Amino acid sequence: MKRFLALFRKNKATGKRNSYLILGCIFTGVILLMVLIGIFYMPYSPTKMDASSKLQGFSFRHWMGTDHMGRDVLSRVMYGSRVTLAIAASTIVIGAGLGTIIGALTGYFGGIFDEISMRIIDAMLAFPSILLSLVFVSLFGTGTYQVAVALGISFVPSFARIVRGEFLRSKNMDYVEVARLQGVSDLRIIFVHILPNTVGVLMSSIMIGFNNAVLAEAGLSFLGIGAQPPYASLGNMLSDAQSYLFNRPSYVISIGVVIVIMVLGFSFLSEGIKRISNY
Amino acid sequence: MEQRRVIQIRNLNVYYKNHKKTPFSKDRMNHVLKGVDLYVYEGEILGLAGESGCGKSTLAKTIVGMNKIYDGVLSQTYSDPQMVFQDPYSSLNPSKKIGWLLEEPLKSDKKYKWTKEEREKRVKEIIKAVGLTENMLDRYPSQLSGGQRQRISIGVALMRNPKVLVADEPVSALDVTIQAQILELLQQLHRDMGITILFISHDLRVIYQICDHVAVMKGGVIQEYGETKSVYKNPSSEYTKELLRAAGIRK
Amino acid sequence: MEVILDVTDLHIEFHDHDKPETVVEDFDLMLEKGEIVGIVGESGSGKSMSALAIAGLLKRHALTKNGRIMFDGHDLLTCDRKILRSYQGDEISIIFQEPMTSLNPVKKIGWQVEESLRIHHKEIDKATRKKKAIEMMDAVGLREPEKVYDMYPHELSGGMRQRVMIAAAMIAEPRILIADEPTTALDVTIQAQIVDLLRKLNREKGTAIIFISHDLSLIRQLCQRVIVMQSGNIVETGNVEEIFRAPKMSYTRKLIAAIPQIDL
Amino acid sequence: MRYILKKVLSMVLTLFVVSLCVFLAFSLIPGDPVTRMFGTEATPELIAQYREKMGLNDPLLVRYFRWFTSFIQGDMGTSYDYKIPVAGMIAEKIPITLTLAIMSFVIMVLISIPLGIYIAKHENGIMDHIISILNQIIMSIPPFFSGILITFFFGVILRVFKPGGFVSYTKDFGAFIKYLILPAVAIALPKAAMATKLLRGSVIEEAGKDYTRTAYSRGNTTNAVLYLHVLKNAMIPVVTFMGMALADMVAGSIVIEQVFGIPGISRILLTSINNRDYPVVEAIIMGIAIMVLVINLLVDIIYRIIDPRIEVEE
Repeated sequence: MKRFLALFRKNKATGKRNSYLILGCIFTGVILLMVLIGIFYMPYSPTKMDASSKLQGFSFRHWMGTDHMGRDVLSRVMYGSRVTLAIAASTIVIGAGLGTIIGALTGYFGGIFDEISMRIIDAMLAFPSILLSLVFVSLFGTGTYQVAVALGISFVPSFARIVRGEFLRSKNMDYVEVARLQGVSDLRIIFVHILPNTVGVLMSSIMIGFNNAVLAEAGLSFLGIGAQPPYASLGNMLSDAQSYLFNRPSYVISIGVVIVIMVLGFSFLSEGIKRISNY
Repeated sequence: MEQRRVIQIRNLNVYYKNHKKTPFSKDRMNHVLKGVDLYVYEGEILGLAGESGCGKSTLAKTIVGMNKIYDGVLSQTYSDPQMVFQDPYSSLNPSKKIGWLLEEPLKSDKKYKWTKEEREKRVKEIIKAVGLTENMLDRYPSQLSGGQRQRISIGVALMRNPKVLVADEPVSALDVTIQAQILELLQQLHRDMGITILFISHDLRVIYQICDHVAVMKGGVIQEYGETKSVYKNPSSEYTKELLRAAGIRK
Repeated sequence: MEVILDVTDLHIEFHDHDKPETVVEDFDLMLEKGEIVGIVGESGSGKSMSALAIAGLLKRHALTKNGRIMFDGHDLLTCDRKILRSYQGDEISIIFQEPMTSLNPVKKIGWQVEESLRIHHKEIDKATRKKKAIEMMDAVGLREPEKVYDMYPHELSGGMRQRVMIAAAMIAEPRILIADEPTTALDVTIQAQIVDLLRKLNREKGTAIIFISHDLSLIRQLCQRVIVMQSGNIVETGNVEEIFRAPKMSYTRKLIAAIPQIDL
Repeated sequence: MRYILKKVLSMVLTLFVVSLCVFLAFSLIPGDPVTRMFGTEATPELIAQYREKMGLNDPLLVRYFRWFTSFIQGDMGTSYDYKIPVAGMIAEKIPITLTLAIMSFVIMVLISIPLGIYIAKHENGIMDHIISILNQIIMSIPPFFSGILITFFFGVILRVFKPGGFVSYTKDFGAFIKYLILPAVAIALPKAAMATKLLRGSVIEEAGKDYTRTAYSRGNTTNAVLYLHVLKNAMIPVVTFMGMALADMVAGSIVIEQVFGIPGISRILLTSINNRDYPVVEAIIMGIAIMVLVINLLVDIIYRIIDPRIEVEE
């Protein structure tokens, strides 16, 4: 615990503070806190319309104002962030999970299975990620779960590639040869000997991947694919709000800022973690 | 006394796939070992000398069974030969503690099921045998010096009490004074445990110091074999002469 | 004899960790014209740091340097960078341990060999430059120099790359060549050839050589004088044969003892 | 030459796999295309008749080869909804999307290369810190939000830009380009930030390598070392990234076209995804995949020019 707190203080030797880590914790903390509170308590129901109070600005009653149907924006943001985070998290679980297993097995064993799966992965990587998820969405249909699965699958190739690369590099390292010589089974070599050594690379790609997932989900729901009205994720709300850019710019900007803080928080956090060793 | 041959190699040929293959060329195989004949006698240290690319590491890998595709005869009296590698930095898994690394060969021992107590006892025995103390067991490889790591690598190889040890350039990556200590350790283990060692090196001086017999290899062929002292005194092949000259041993 | 390089009280200290770390302390070296001096020591002895300091290659931040490195009336530690640069490659050259990484992978061999001429002798035209480069490559024993001229580093073997490094270092006929473990990464027979080549260049061109190695027996083959270093300090210095015969310090004795003795 | 040949072959192979995957994916999803075409008017006889006519009763692979050969001949099928050839529908939209992507690419290159070199050269300087933080922020703004911010700033506050005032390239090419500048900036900004960061890191890494020390030892100035030695090596990963970025920009313009009301392929793509108008979706996906693969091929060729180490290897 003491060592953990020391990460936030000034380094005695260099006199520098890991400001990326601090900002990352603050931003991520704010978003997580908002989502957590939202699970137990929201000021208004996110779907309750009120024709008498449309497009109001910031006020004490509605901290972030109201939208074009008179719904409370703060409550909707609380709900929308939850949806966005949940989709991003399941994307990473599917993408990194499957990707790691495929990458580890193909990288370690090689052979015909490797050739085939690499061809398919190359073909998938030939598509920009947003297009790939659009393809899957058009196959599975629109909706929250469909988008989560579509994004998850479209993230598999890049994780598989990274992990496969690590395994290709590791599988001929001396320590693996030593283990093989001792008769350690292949699966144990893969998951007990080699995998822990890829954790660094894997963690940083998960951090980056999580950000990409948030951005991709926001992009898809901005295009109207994903969570369906009246429930909405952040991208969806932004798309709605764009129409009222001239009437109430603060509506659009406040939602955009929430997305930016969410992404920025994670990217500062990952940058900060990367820098821990340097401070 | 007629000494027993623990490894007999006759007419051993190994081909490697050429990784730089081009779609239109036919020559896809590299002939790495070309009809190697070699005997290793029980309880000796046999030196295998040669420059990079001569096939000495391939021979080592074939003997310990890491290279399963070969033709020719390779018969061994004892199963489960172990190997020590050149680079003490890459031969220990960086994410595991020393104690774990030493214990692993016992967990995967197919001949005997070691209990936890037995494993711990053996780990302590070996760490002492390679000249280190028990407080090393809780450390990671990155916290050790090159010489200490090489001691651990030797320890890992010795855990299951092998009769044959193949050491592939075990001191080449070390500083000279450390080199001397590791050589001393190998000689001591050889004496105390009666292990047969195949010692591979490019350094003819080191081979002279610890080996009973020496085989000189070039281009996948054993150029010369004999008792170390007599080979150094009266080398018969041109290549051995050149090597000795380059090392400053012969004028 | 004429002294061409005079290093006195060289002191190098690193500052990139919590505590400042002294890597070289009180290093002295007097180099005479055309001689070969060896510096021997294990890793961390400061031998490479001293060499880099003489070649003017230590970075300017995160470390302090004290003492004097006098060459041609200038102190290379404190003089203007312009003056230092005018010597680098022209009067003082250096070759390194790893011929694999010391050459620029994306530039042709010829371009790299000629570089010092291009920088320091702008009066030489392109055709002459190429002619000189090919002559030099021939002199260091590269076969078919015209062909090698248009090749890239990855197409050459380790020994050939080290020859290219030497050709590039020698092309402007410097007064001093610093060889920082030039043979450590090479096979023994190639090693012997490179040592022969250095001896030949020293004899024919009169270039003084500072030869750095961890291998005392190699230094014995090439050098007249040797400096023994351990953890940043000079332990012993003197004639190689005398040191072999009667080492004064215990560390030198240990180093000599670590060389396996051959008594044929 | 053999290298290029090999890369072309590999591209064709990948294209083949891509087309097979796309075709299979869209053939195997539930729902009968004929029923989908006629909607409620479909009668069993009509369905049977059209199935026969469209060759839907043939084996999958036969249908694939028929689809693939007609596709490369320019016949991409007929839209279910509009009942017109797909090729014609997307042919007039592609120049818009492609222009937008190329403009974004140029903007990215113009910003990131000088900036990356500058901050690498002044590593840990004040500008390095400011730009690094700015980069991190810009990378976190999704392009559609920066598009909205740009519209707001230039359209609502400065009034120099008329949102929705798109001019077709057939009418006035100059006005067309002018309208696309701001959308292109919105697409380019995050990519430029990433490229700057990558180039900075790459230059710093290369500057620490042994050959840089060799270059200094021959009396090169810092600038000579940077421009003659380091830069070409440092560009190798950046070229790869920029190739990927160009491919992403083609796809990224889909979102930005929505924001700025640009009638590129995005509108047709989204409508057809929502309406399950599969021939259109297939054609657009294949079209983008071909563009991406051609870009990859170009990157591989440039790569080969920069880095002589790349041989024909497997």
